[in-house]
Amino acid sequence: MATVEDRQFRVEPFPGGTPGNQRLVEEGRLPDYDVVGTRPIRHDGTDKVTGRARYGADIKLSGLLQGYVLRSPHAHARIVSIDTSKAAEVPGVHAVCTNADMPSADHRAGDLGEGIVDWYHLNQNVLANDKVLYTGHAVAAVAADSVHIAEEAARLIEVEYEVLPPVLDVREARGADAPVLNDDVRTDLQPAGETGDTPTNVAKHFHYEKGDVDAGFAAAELVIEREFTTETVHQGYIEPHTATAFWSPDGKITVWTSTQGSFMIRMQVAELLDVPISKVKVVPMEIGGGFGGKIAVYLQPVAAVLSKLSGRPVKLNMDRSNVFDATGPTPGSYMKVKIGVDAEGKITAGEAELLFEAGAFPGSPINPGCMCVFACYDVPNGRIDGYDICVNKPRTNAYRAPGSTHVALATETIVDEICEAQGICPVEFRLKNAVKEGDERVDGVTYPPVGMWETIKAVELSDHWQSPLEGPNRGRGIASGFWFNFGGNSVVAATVNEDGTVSLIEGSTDIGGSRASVAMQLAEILGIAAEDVTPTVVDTDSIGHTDVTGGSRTCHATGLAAIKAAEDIQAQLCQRAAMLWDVESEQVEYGDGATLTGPEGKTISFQEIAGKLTQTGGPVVGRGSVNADKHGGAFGTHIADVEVDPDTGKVQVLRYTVVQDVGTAIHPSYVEGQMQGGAAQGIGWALNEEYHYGDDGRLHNASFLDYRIPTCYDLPDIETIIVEVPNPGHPFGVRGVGEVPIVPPPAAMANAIFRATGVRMRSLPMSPPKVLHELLSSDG
Amino acid sequence: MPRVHIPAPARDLTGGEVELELEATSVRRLIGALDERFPGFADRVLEDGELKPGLRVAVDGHVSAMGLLAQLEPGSQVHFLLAIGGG
Amino acid sequence: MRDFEYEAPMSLDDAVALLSGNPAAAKPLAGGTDLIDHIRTRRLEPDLVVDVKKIPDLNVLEFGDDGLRLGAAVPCYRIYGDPQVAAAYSALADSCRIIGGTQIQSRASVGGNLCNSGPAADSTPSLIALGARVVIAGPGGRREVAAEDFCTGPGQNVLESGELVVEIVFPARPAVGGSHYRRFIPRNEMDIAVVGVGAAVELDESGQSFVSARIALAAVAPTPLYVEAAGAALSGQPVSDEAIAAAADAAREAATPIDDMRGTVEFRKHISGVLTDRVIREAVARARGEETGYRIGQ
Amino acid sequence: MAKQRIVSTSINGNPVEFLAAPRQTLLEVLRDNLDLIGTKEGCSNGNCGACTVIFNGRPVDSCLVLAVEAEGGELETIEGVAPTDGLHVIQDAFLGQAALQCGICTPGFIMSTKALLEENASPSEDEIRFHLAGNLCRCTGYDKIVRAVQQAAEGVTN
Repeated sequence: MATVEDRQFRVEPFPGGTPGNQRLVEEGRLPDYDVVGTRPIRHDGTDKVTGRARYGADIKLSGLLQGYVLRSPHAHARIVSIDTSKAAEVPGVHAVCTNADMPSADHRAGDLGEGIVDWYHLNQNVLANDKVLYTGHAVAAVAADSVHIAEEAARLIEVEYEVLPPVLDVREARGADAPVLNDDVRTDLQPAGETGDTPTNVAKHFHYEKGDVDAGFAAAELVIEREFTTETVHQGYIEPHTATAFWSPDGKITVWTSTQGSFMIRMQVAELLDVPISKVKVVPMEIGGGFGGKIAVYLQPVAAVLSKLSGRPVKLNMDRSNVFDATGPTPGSYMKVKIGVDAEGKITAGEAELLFEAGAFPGSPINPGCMCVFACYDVPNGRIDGYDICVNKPRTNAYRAPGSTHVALATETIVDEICEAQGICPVEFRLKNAVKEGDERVDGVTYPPVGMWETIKAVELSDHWQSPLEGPNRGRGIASGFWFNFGGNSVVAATVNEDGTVSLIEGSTDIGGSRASVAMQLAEILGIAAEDVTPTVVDTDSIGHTDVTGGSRTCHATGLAAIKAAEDIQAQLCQRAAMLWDVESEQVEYGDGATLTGPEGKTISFQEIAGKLTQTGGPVVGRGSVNADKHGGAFGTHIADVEVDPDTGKVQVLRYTVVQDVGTAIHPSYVEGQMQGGAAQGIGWALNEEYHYGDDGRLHNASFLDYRIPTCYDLPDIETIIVEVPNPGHPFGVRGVGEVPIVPPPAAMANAIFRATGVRMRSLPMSPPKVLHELLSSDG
Repeated sequence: MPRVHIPAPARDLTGGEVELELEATSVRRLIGALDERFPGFADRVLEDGELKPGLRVAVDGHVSAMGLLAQLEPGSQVHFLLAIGGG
Repeated sequence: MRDFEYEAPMSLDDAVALLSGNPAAAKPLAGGTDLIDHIRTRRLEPDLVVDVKKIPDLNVLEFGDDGLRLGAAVPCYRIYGDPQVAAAYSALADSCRIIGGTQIQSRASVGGNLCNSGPAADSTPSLIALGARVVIAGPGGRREVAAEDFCTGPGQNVLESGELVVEIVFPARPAVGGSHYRRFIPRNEMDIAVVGVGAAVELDESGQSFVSARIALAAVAPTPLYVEAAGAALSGQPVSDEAIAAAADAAREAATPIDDMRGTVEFRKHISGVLTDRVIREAVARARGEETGYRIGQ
Repeated sequence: MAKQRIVSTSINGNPVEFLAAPRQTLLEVLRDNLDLIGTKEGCSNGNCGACTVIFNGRPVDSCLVLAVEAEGGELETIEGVAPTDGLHVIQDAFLGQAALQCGICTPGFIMSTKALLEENASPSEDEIRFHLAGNLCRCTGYDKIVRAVQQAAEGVTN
């Protein structure tokens, strides 16, 4: 078999896109599908462009009360007492609750599929009764006839605090003198290590080691070690968190909410309220963005408790400042990374020390950070230590490829420094060091077939890379990134309708077009049009357990479930045709063009047999249930052209290209959209996004005015090159797309800024004051 | 025989051994065999007879949905990993 | 949101009566883009909101040989949408184009921006540079103050209880004159000025020398800052790098910014000079009728 | 508590009277009193544009308008954009260009686009990006939104 280097590639427009939407094609290898790879109108699209789609806050119920959550003004304090009596007396108030109205929780670990949660910590995060650990930490809630009455009443709740000093920086928080946030936290050495015995803010220490690190560095011709910092950033979804709950007299709780995973909400609500999961029904509304931030519960259990106390349905909405103050941003970090290379530019060793903010309670994405830091390259010797450290900020949560963006800043800028020092082209260096099938990561896992090398090849062949960048103060940078993607539990049920269409129900909430990509996979198998499938996202009583829409798993795993459901339909229809023709079902084949063929040239179309279900045994329902474990990791490489204003330090993005291996693009428009959207978030993280805290631990920029996500006037067109190295674990080769594109931008931008100015930025965000400071320092 | 990768924090138990071949047909049996050879290993990965919360087993590079029940082939590669949450 | 009463008087006298009848707890509402948010977040706690948009006097937009009359409630879009105003008072139009986004500009008024009296207000430096005067009505009748004398501190101004701003009057522009406002923000739009600079210059007939100039800065002091010395550095000088640099130095010297999340002292001082330089050059180019390729945000 | 007022207005071409307390924003009244839930709340302080409606011909953030200010005014919301027999050319363009992912910002973008194209039927890309800067989208990176507005502009002009 020819080595990858001998294969012939070209970059060309991806059919149906704009000129900026391209793909890498290998000569002689083009996928051949009817539906996969086309761009149908998404099924939920009309509702969403006409305002008819119902999002979390859009639910209306008779007798609905509105609630308001009272939040801590302090970053760190012990709650001495809470007196709600005055609030309860306000006319129009129907219920007031505190943590005391929830069942008490103990320190047990709950497994949410993609991670674990300590139920006591979650209970305290939802409504604190012991300590408040960040400004905005919820302490009480009111339900009333209107949100205005609820707010006025909540202001009458008297909370006595014993204010404690806050700690906001990871390096300070792990020091011996730091105030300890949670006296139950001990350092847990993982994987498979021992647990410490003294109270600390350092909740976890991950340690990975491979080969002989010292020998690896000794063999290096060049060793570069650098320190990096990043600030806390938020996912910034446009829809604030919202939850509506009704606790029926029969003990059944119904929760209407916007979430990435209705079954995860069900599990958390059931556990926190100490009711069986069968008593909780979660109705997922349309979700206005999540990016990892809408998995944990905040308002849902509180709304349920208020409903129980009032006997009425209760709606709780966060406002934007609540979202910034008190949901789950992704951590700020401190990182020290060292890489050695030999004279030929091959990496000989890597070492990393990574400190991530957990926020108020343990649980930062430090472990994936550890596993991603050297994931793009063949690193023969490596040592990685990562620490999960509590600080007085909101409990952090996943944000798109959690942990990977941080570490890519470190690794990818050091790689760029190595290229500069050794006079190697950054593309050549990456082609030489890129991981391939069979390479082993520092954590010991060996790669199946992956497309890192192909993304670099696509960069090399791209118009962007081949077009010279001219002009003063301009520079071009590239950077790569990795994410594991995920499989997990998904269920699809698909009913064949008499008119030859299929109604598909699924448990995956649709954040970015997954109804379409799941329906398309079913349509491809059945040989029908995507438009002939009607996908619907249903509640937790109506379908089997389906994991979150996150981790780039939905198109892969729910897609697999849809494929299985389609195959189930095929098998059942073959039986029905056999009955019609009086032959054995083994003699019937479900062939191309949605046609069933039998002996002696008998044929019947899908449409025709769909009309004959009643007389052949009744309706046909295809069933697909998976716990997928053959997901394929994915790589992306981005090219950024920037211009830096030498007098202000302001960085403008001139041109930007996202190259990514997605396995197979089911709906290229939404694949491109994920690549573009992830890149835009990464550019925001790179340039301006950060939580600004005062020394007192108060967040100063809890608004979209001063938490500066990019506007459309800040960004150029974002070009895309889809690379399709199929995942052998999926019939169409789907890997997943959503996570990876946020990973490379900060490093790509930092490298571009260096090429424009000669200044290396090692601290995010690379905001004008910081860039200008470096420019002025380097001049003199 | 299946090969098991010993996580770095557990190499204190294995005397620095990184990779071992052990006779076992399932992950549960593999852990039993490891514990027999390196007493204390099971305590590092199990709690109440189940994998510790959040701990996962990867077989041949794929986190197995079956956990302790995952079947092993003679050439299987086994890793202990932590669950990874995506965005 | 806090409870309040609402009135929408049709006349100036009625508005003054309402405001002075409830001086501590009444607030005028023009565009509402600051006021409504401030009530929601409890930065302001009025019992009465007086909507002044229906008062004809506050909706005047009159351009003439002797200058410009701008009613206090005229929304931004009407200002930059008037070709004569935008050409003659281009600094004012520049300000109005960047206050919030399009939606905000449909409502927000220059009068409201002024009365909000934020140090970073985008239109106030333009008013100062263009030599505008603020016409105030109140229980004691009418009075006028110069734009640079209006603000007295962050969120504070010369308005006495019961008074409101009726209009802002601008002198006629010189034959060879140009003006410009720009701000430095981290994004290209939708931000609060880290530093803002407004400048109006008058050149001689040849376009080669400054006759006079007025320069004002935002976000570098407790109030919008009129920097007389910067204008003085230009007046009577040939248009030259040296003169412009001297004005920029004067602006940098005059700036007394604070460290906050939007910028450091070091950064704001530096940017004050950089922006003053750029703004003067743009104003000069406009006075000469030259194209510069200026793009908002850069 | 302040007395509720009767507000007479026109919404999407139909005369509408509603009761509103002075402290209720137009956004709140549209959504809670009038069931026009297509107008979305993203930030409630005029920084995201999700609640954009057209008020007397101008795009405004309805979170920064008091409902009582609508007295005698004309409002257009996302619910009134599509003709009875199909979709508006802007809505078609957003669908065709896949210019939405989660869709929560989409009504606001469509209202702002409508206002833009009524004022300037053939905007440049720079003009589109500048005009829409008051509408935040966190999913798309804006590229496909800009394409959709360009496609809609062609549809409006042709």
